[in-house]
Amino acid sequence: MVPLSYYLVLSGILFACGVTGFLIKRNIISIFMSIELMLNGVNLSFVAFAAHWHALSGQIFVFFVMVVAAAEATVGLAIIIAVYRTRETLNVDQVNLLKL
Amino acid sequence: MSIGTFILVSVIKIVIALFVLLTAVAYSVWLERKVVGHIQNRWGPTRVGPFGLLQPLADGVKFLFKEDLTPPHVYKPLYIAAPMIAVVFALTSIAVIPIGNWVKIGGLSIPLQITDVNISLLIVLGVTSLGVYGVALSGWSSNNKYSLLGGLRASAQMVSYEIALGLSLVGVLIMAGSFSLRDIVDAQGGRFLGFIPRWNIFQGQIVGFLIYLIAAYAETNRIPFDLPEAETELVAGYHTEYSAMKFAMFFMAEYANMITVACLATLLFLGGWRGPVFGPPILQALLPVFWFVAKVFVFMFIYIWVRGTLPRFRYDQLMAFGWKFLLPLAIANLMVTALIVALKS
Amino acid sequence: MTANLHLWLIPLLPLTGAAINGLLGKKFSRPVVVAIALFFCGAAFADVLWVAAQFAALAKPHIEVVAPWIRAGSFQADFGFYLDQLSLVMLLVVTGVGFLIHIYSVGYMWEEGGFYRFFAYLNLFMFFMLTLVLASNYLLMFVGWEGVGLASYLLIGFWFTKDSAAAAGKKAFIVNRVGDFGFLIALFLLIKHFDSLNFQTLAQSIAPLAPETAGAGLLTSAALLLLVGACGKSAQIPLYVWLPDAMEGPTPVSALIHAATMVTAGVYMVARSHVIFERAPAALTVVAIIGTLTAIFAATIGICQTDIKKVLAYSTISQLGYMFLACGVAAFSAGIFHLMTHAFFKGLLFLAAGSVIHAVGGEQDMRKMGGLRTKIPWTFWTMTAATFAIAGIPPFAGFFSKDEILWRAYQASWAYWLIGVFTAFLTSFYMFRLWFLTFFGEYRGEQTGDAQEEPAQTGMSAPHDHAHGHGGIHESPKVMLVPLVILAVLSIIGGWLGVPGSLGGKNRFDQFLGPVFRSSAPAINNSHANAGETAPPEQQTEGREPETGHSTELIFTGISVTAALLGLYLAWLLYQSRPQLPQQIAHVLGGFYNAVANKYYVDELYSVLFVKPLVDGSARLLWHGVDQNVIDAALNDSADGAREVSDVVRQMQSGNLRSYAGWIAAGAAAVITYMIWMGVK
Amino acid sequence: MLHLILFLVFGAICVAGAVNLLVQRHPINGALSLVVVMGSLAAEYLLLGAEFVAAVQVIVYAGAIMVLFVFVIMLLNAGVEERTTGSRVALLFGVPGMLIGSLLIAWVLISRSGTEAVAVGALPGPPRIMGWLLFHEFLLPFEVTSILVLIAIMGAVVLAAKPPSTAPTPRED
Repeated sequence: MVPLSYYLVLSGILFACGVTGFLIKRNIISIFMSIELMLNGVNLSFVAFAAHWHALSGQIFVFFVMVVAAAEATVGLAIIIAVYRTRETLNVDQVNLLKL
Repeated sequence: MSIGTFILVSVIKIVIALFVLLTAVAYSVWLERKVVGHIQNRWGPTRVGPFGLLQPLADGVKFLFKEDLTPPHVYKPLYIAAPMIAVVFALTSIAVIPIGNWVKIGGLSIPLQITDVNISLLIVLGVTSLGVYGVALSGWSSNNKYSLLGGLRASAQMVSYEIALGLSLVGVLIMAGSFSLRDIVDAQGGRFLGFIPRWNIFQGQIVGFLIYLIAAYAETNRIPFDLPEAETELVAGYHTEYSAMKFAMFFMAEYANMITVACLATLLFLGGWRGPVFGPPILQALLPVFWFVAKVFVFMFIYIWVRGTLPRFRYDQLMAFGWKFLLPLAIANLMVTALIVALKS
Repeated sequence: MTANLHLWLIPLLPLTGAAINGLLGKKFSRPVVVAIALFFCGAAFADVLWVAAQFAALAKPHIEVVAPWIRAGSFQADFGFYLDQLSLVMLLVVTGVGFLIHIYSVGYMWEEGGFYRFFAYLNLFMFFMLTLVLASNYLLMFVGWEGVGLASYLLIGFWFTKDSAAAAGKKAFIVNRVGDFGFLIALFLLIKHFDSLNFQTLAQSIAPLAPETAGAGLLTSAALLLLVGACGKSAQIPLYVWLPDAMEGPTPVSALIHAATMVTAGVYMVARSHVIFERAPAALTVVAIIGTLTAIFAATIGICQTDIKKVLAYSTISQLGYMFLACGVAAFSAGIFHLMTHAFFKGLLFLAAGSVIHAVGGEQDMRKMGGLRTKIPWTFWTMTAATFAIAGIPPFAGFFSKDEILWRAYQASWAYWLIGVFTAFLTSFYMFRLWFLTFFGEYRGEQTGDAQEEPAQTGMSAPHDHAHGHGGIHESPKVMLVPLVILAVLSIIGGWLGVPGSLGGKNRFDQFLGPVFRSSAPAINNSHANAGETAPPEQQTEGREPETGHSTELIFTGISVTAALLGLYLAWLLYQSRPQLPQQIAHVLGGFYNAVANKYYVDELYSVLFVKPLVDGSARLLWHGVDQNVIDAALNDSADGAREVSDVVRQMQSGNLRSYAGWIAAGAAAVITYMIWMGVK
Repeated sequence: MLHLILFLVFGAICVAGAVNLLVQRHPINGALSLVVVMGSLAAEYLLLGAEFVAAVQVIVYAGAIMVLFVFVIMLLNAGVEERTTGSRVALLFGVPGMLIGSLLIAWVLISRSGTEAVAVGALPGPPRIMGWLLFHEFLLPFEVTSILVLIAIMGAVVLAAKPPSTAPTPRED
């Protein structure tokens, strides 16, 4: 028997790792993957709560998260390809023209 | 049954399954060479053993003792991991495939299936979809433009055709109302008009069946969809740089995947192990397995037959076919099936 | 109230015409424009006639609410239309005269630039005027009120490239605003105290009130404020100054707006508010005084004017003064009667004047005319009819209405009567002066009327409207003459509607309008207010008239006629038989003459009293002081501040994705801390 | 007990994969470690009795999305990322903020939440019920997401399509 809080802590750790990745990674693709990591962490807490409260809706939401993640991945990767085609770099520190 | 016996039985089953599967793989290679040979008016392997029956054994030995050379400038960890990934996932998916009914051995009844989970179909799909990593990574890691192209093609093509594949299965799922392969097979029991068995293929899923077949060929990178390893364009595609046992692993993975797909097709569309059962109990226990194996064999034969006769697609043709024809067709099939089922109930 | 007359159709028709012409007219050829304008205006006229045919069968007043407009709490003002005898008369006058003048304009404006614009404005004016007349509450009336103001502004400034025209338009607009200010405050008063602007509800809530004989109360103040508005619109002292300048507009406009219809809106409004005025004797007195003063004041100015249109303008003002006088002595029906006849003959006068100007090629100075009698007979005869009508010589229309007013005025106070009669004398004098100067004697102008011309071509790119056939003086085209003739007939027979009892008539007009005014008249010694409705009109009339019998009335009639004839004779004497006399008289009178000739320097006075202080004040205090140093300064400083702040803040927008992520993370941490802290507390 | 052990094992794998994603400098390793994370997460879902979710997790995430990532990495031939110092903010504010936030949350979780346990397979989410929920209670979100996916597809096609001016597409054969 595992306390609910364990799952939550685990998901929290995953989410924190995602945030950290977003912060310290330079490669756009890596950053993107960090986002996916965060989503996964959230999903875990969703499922954990669903099991805890005996409510299936939590799992449903996981599906929605996945669908959104898929859409995001497609568009995002397409954008990355476009960026690479024009700037010929994947380093976010060098893709910083969008400013005042 | 107690946990101990459960583990024991499971281990026994796993060992048997692995042995059978690997043998099947080996002999499907032999079969392929023979059949293609005859299609091309050759004899195929004849030297080793009667009809070259021992050929696979010899090949295995050869692979084992060949020098396993690793080219320079490859990305080693993945280069080594890739074939393992491929073969492992290829072999894993067999775990949930039932090849027959429950059998009673000394009091406890055992399903002819390593484990029966109620989402077995999904597990098969998931595992096979993971198989692509082997191909892609090998192509990328071996630092070779042909391999890279092969890997790219493989991943793109597999992801694309997986959709059509999955959609073609949904029709069957709707009719069976379950993800469990065993339930699906049970749902195909009985026959109508007295003689036609209630297999899904005869229940209007013929379109789905064809879609599944085509998509499956693409999933397993077989002719006419073997772009990833197109000899004439990319020397040997993703496994150009591989040799010896690693190469053998890819080989095994490919054929294992073929077998898995064939099993799946059998279970989903051809009523699995269903068939005329008669005779003494022992025969009654074994006949279903026989039917199952027979059907799978038919599929393997078709595989080889197609390979021997069809030319290869062009890459853009492949993609266009998958996205613009197969996918809409699958969706239409799904809609029609859903409509019919809804109207029936 | 059962019958539905679709009154909303009446104003809507001209609006449609205005919309079509105004939006698409540029593309249309002139005949098309004319067709559209005339059709919609005529349709409105026809509709009004139809309504008039139905009228007898109606319960009065007939009210139709088309749509809710403003409903705030218990207050509500709807798009409602109010039809009773009064508004019916107004409808007939407006649409009828309006239609005729539309026809006339076709000939008059044919050569003008912005042809379609002119007719669009004209239709627009019709729309607003009809709204004003038909409105069932003061608010909707006010909409029409402002609308006609707008239309007149547009039409006065029709030749907007000419400075004087533009200035005149602005002047009219601004002076009217002064009046509207009073009007608005009156409306607010009414809303505050009676919580309604509907004529009916107001009448019901006011009728029981006793007249404010002692001291000025709510009703008096409301009435006075309404009067201010009326003065503005109807060009009464002290707000009359805009009307003479308004003659800068095309002559048909002067005829329609500044003689026949719009300027009478004030009279209509006072009559419409009679319930209030009747209960505010003080206000009534003020009305009467203002009317009288205006009448004589304008008349004196009119004597010395040389511009034919200016003369007519001032005579308009003085006639309006008559109408106010009538209202002031609570003889509303008489006022409306004079309004109608005046609409006929004054409209006719202007149109004829326009025809004259047309004939002599844009000349407006009477001293350069003369002897046109033979050259333009049609115009001459119609003009003659109008002149006799306005001079109040029986049996022309003006006689009856003016006589009615004078008689009622006498009943109120002999002073009114005296001034009225004198004004009548002046009126006939300056009108016949105009008549003689224009049509008799020798032609004193050059053959080619290029001296100082109708503003048409000056500034306007269009060819001069009278450029054709300048070889000599010529009669106007048929399309201009037909309205003249019709109006002439009307101004001859128009008065017979109201032949007073003394002349053996029974004053049908008064009876017709009777129910409107009598129903709510406060009965003597505070008996219950609306006894009038039950009693038959004649008896009511008797009841209201003092015992002075027909004989006295006849005498007074005789006097006023004599005055008119005297004016005729004097005019003949001065401008026909002994033309050199006027100069001598002018010499004798000297300064007074100059004062009169220069309109008593009223414009100058106003400009010194109001305009200059306003301009200087607004320039110094408001513009430089408030606007530049407060408002602009505040805006600029805040803008500068924003720029400086953003200069600092925008450093955050480094364009670096990870920096943004960093900010987000920090912010999230802050939020989490806050939430947990709150949770812990 | 078994449940706890399994949880810890897969949790450890999860965290290891996540951390690996952070330390690895080559995107493809990151991708693979992410796949590992997802696989072990699927195991966690199984422990929580959400078999269907687990399966979908494997198929969609590991099997499709991550393949897409790997594909892009291979396509762009992304190399080892260089450690440029583009943003001080991220290090000065972001990381501390992240740490503070996560620590606070962890503290709250540990301190506040009672020890009520989650049973293994406590809530079997049979696909049948999930489907029912999807098509009844969550019909609108479901349809909306479907539209979202459609839009995403079109957007991806538009974005990734080579502008004809820059480079003429070479013939495949």
